[in-house]
Amino acid sequence: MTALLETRGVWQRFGGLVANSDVSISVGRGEIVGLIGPNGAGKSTLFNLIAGVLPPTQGSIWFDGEDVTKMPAAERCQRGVGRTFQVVKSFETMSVIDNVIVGALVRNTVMREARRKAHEVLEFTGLAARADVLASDLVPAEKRRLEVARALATEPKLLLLDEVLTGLTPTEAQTGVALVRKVRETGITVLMVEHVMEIVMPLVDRAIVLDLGKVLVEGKPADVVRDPKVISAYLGDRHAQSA
Amino acid sequence: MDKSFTERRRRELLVAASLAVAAALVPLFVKNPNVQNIMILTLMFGALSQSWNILSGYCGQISLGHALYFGLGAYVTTLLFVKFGVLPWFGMIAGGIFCALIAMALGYPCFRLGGHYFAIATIVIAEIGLLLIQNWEWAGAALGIEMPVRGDSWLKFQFARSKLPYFYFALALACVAWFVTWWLEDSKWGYWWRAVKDNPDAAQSLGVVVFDSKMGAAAVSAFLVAVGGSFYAMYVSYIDPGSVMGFQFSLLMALPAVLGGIGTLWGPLLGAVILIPLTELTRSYIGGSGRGVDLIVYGTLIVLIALARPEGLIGLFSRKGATR
Amino acid sequence: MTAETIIQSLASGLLMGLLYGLIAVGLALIFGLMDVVNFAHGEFLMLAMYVTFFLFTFFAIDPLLSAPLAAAALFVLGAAVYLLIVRFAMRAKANVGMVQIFATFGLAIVMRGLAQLLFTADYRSVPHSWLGGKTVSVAGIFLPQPQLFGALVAIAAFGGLYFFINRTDFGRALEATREDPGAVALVGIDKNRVFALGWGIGGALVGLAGAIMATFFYIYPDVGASFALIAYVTVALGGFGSVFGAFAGGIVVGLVEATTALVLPPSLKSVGIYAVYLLVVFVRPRGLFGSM
Amino acid sequence: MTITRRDLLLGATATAALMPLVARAQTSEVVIGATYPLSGSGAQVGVDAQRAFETAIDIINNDQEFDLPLAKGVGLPGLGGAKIRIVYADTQGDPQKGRAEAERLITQEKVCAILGSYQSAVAVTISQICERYQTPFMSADNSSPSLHRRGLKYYFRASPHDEMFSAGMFDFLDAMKKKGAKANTLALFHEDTIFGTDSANAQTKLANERGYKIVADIKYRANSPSLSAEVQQLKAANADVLMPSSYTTDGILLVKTMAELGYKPNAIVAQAAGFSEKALYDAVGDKLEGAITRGSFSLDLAAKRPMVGKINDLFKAKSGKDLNDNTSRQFMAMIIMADAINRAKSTDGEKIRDALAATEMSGEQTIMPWKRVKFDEMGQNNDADPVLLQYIGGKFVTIFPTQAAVADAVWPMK
Repeated sequence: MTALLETRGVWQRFGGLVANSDVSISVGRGEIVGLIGPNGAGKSTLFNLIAGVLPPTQGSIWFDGEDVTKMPAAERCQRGVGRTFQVVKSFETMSVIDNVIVGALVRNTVMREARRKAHEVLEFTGLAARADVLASDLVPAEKRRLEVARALATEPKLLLLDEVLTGLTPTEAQTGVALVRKVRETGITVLMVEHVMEIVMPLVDRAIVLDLGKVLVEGKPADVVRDPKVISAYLGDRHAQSA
Repeated sequence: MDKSFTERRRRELLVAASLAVAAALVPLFVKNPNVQNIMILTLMFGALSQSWNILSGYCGQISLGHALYFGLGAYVTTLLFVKFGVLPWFGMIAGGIFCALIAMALGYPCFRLGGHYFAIATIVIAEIGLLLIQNWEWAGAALGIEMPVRGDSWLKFQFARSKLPYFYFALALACVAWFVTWWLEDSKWGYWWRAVKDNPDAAQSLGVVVFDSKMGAAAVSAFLVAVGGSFYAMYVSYIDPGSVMGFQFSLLMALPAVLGGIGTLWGPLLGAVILIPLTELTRSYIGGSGRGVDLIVYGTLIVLIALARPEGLIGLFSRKGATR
Repeated sequence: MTAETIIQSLASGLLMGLLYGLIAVGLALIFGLMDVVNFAHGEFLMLAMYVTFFLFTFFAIDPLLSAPLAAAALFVLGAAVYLLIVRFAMRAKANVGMVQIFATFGLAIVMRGLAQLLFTADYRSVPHSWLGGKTVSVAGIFLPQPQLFGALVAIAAFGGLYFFINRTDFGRALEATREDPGAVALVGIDKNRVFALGWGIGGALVGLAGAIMATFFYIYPDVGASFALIAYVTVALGGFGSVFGAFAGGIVVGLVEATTALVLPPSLKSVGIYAVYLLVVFVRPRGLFGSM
Repeated sequence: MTITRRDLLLGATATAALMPLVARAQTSEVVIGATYPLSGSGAQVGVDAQRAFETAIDIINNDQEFDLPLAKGVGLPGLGGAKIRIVYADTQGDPQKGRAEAERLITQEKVCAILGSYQSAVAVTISQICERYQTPFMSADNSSPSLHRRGLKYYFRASPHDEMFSAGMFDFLDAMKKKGAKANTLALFHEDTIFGTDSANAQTKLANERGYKIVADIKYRANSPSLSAEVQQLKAANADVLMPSSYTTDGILLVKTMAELGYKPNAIVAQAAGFSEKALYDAVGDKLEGAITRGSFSLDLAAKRPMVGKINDLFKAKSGKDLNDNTSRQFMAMIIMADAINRAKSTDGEKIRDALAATEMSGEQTIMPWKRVKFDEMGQNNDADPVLLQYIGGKFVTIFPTQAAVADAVWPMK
């Protein structure tokens, strides 16, 4: 069986800056994969390339056996790629349920169906009680969950989570972790980007560490954490931050 | 499964129907042509603003050049009638379709522009249209075109004194514009538009084709505005470039929606009901002095409403309405 | 079409363009500062022209001398408009842009009405002034002194503005507030004071423009309308928020206006301006120098 | 449909049957409407028009020693001394608003006739409404020739239209040429409005007919921020005669720009409008010494007809200005309308219309240099001759036609 997602020799340059160089990763069906790395490692760029925000300078991206390198984001969503945003991008003037309906409309053309689907997802993500609240009135943790709910409503095969657990209180993070597990149980493949290793390691089946735009290490979380290259990358990073 | 939602939708429809029936009965009691004229203009601008609201309120693409579609609608209908004898009823549809196509053709390059750049682009495109017609001899240029008025006729939609046919047409137009908005509000398009307005990036990630959304909104909006322009041409039975395509029309279309509540179902009508009689009455009863007092009163009220109810007057009625 | 005609067109266009830049730069400054388009900008210009006219008529002060007074008057007006109107229009939760457009649009109508009430609808003009009607002739090319002087003031104003924004404490406060109004509050800068100052300076600049305009243009309550759209296009062409862009935009508008009239009927010359604006933004969606 | 008919019937009955009774029995007041731009860019003309109408009403309503219809005695004798009251409406120069205001004046203010309207586009819709309500409309100062050619029964215009004006201008040019003046090439400079287009069309036609060469035909956008490109083209063409059709604003800018670009035309023969406004000469009079404009009115008439001077004084007391091209025509429109109402002995629209159609007023009974006032079947007075005035030493001097002239034309201008 082929991988659900594959990047083949992907490069991304912004002017003289190389954000990704020759990145080849793959995510199998049903996996939870963590994409980690220090600040500026090129995680977000790679994430955006996969989501279809912009095409890579070089290389190709394959999803579900199809070359999607040049496919715009909206079409990838229709193919089954769902995503969240690092900086939450709710539809602020719309209610929670309406936010989710936008996502549900990808697979449901009849409004009543879309609405039912949206309610299901809200139930699933624990936001049902907040259905009629304006998105702008949600607390940050709820907004994160709304992002996940919206993406789930598109019934994705692959869910891309961009630092959904960062910046949450420990309790909120716990709820978040539980939600991601629940998502995987429904058979959805998850690729999550996190900056802080401690949060994701217990959750993921496999971790890919990026540093300076390249894949540094790839493997089981337990192995990755112990890898000296990873430790030095992260320590260096912390060093740089404190300076 | 979502009872409160279905109920609200039904209630909205019910309220609208009752209002329409009530409005339809008004001319039975109000015979004064001046008041009838104000009611016609109110309904017309309500309908226009409702149509403007689809592109600018729901989809968030602020257009200050909708006078282009208004004027083109008026011109297509009038020219077809005067030059080729095409009845205004067909001319109206032709004008609508023509403007929907123009809106999409213009949208193709313009929808890449953001915020104020887009708004200014709409203004200058409308101005270009105005200048071209102003210099186009065949279309009457600056002299304009007068509809030959030859007695009452439903076929030609001409009535010498009676304002009732115009009133009911304007009412129908307002109802159609409202109903289209209502219907689209709970459709894929309605959700797409609001998503595009709030956050195009997020919308895209959820499968919304942002460009198509804007094109759809532009086409619907332009079509309805053009029909409004056709109506205006028949009602006034004389058009010239400045009086149907001037910048003031673009503002007059936006103003009711902004004052009533932009991007809301009821805002444009509410705004028109307040604004148009205000405009007409200040001009009629204070403007005769020739000292600009009418402008002062009118302008002050706009400023006060904008400051006191920045989210629109609809906020006075319901919290929900203000935010939908 | 002779070479002389072309050179004269370009020269006239350049001078007029710098003046457009001066008229528009206040608009650009205010927009850059707080994302607000002032729809009463043309009426600010109208008022500045009236101030100049009345100072000339009643006190025989030449527009050249009254220009600072007009600037001062408009500074006060600009700051007052911010403090009394725009500040409140900014409180809107949604569609702030539209709300302030219409608040300032309402203001524009009020100002026109007030002008008609107080100054009557009569057409006025400053018949004699040090600059008015005089012209410098170089090798058969005529450079009218009012526009020539306007161009110099425009260049000086641009230089001054550049210095003010980049070299003074208040300018830096302005810039900081523009970048992050929330953060400056933390370091003790009063956002409202900075914004009011920005509006004041924007007003003062259009005040200068008005004083110069008064030497060669007619004055009546609706005169601002002739310049408002040109000013908006100028600012957008240069790139919203870019002070330099407003000047570049002004020059482009002036030159395009002058050259379009060489090839198209003059009644269509603004079509040239509009077409160039569209071309520019289709290629560069943020105008020539817009960065945001 | 039935409602429509009933409305029409009701309207007709009300006006045709009831009104005259009411009028004869107890009208102490005759209401006339005036539709003008009272705000916006044409406001100045509208405000001046108010003063002109008030002057006329003063003369009609009070006992005055002028040889004008209705000057002597109080009010309208034909209606038992009823006085005239005028109601103003602001059109803001917009056809739709003009239409709405005309309808309001007729139905609500019960005016029996309407005068208007400065902008010809607004006159189109006002006259339409007047036709529908069988209420006479008189163009006091609209000069578009198309207005009276629409087959309207209730439309009247006592003053000349652009074709008559332009013919007068070309008669003058012909006469000048005969005297050996250099006037072979013309430069037309006109705004892109109805007024400018009509004027230019008439001038182009006449120029072709009478063998003049148009070396520049410049149509410009009204109220442009700059006219330098236009003036350059005029300068390059360097015609013998510059013929501007511009309102005050553009007129001022035109003259200033000409001076700035070093263009001194050989002669200016203007289609009035801005070139008959005091404001223009206040602004740029020093550069217009010797400029010629056509006009409907000339204060020089005061020498032959002393009442012209006295009426001018009355008007000046109200407005602080001398009567000009517009205000004199507005004044006359009121007098002619009042005269017709008086002869109709009724405020019924149809009767007034018939009385208007039967108007026969000699030129001496007006303040204008006209032969007489008599309307043709389209409602146009063809015996209103324009005059040509030259601006000399700070005032206008009549130079053409010969019978009205008080001086010879100075040609070329200084």
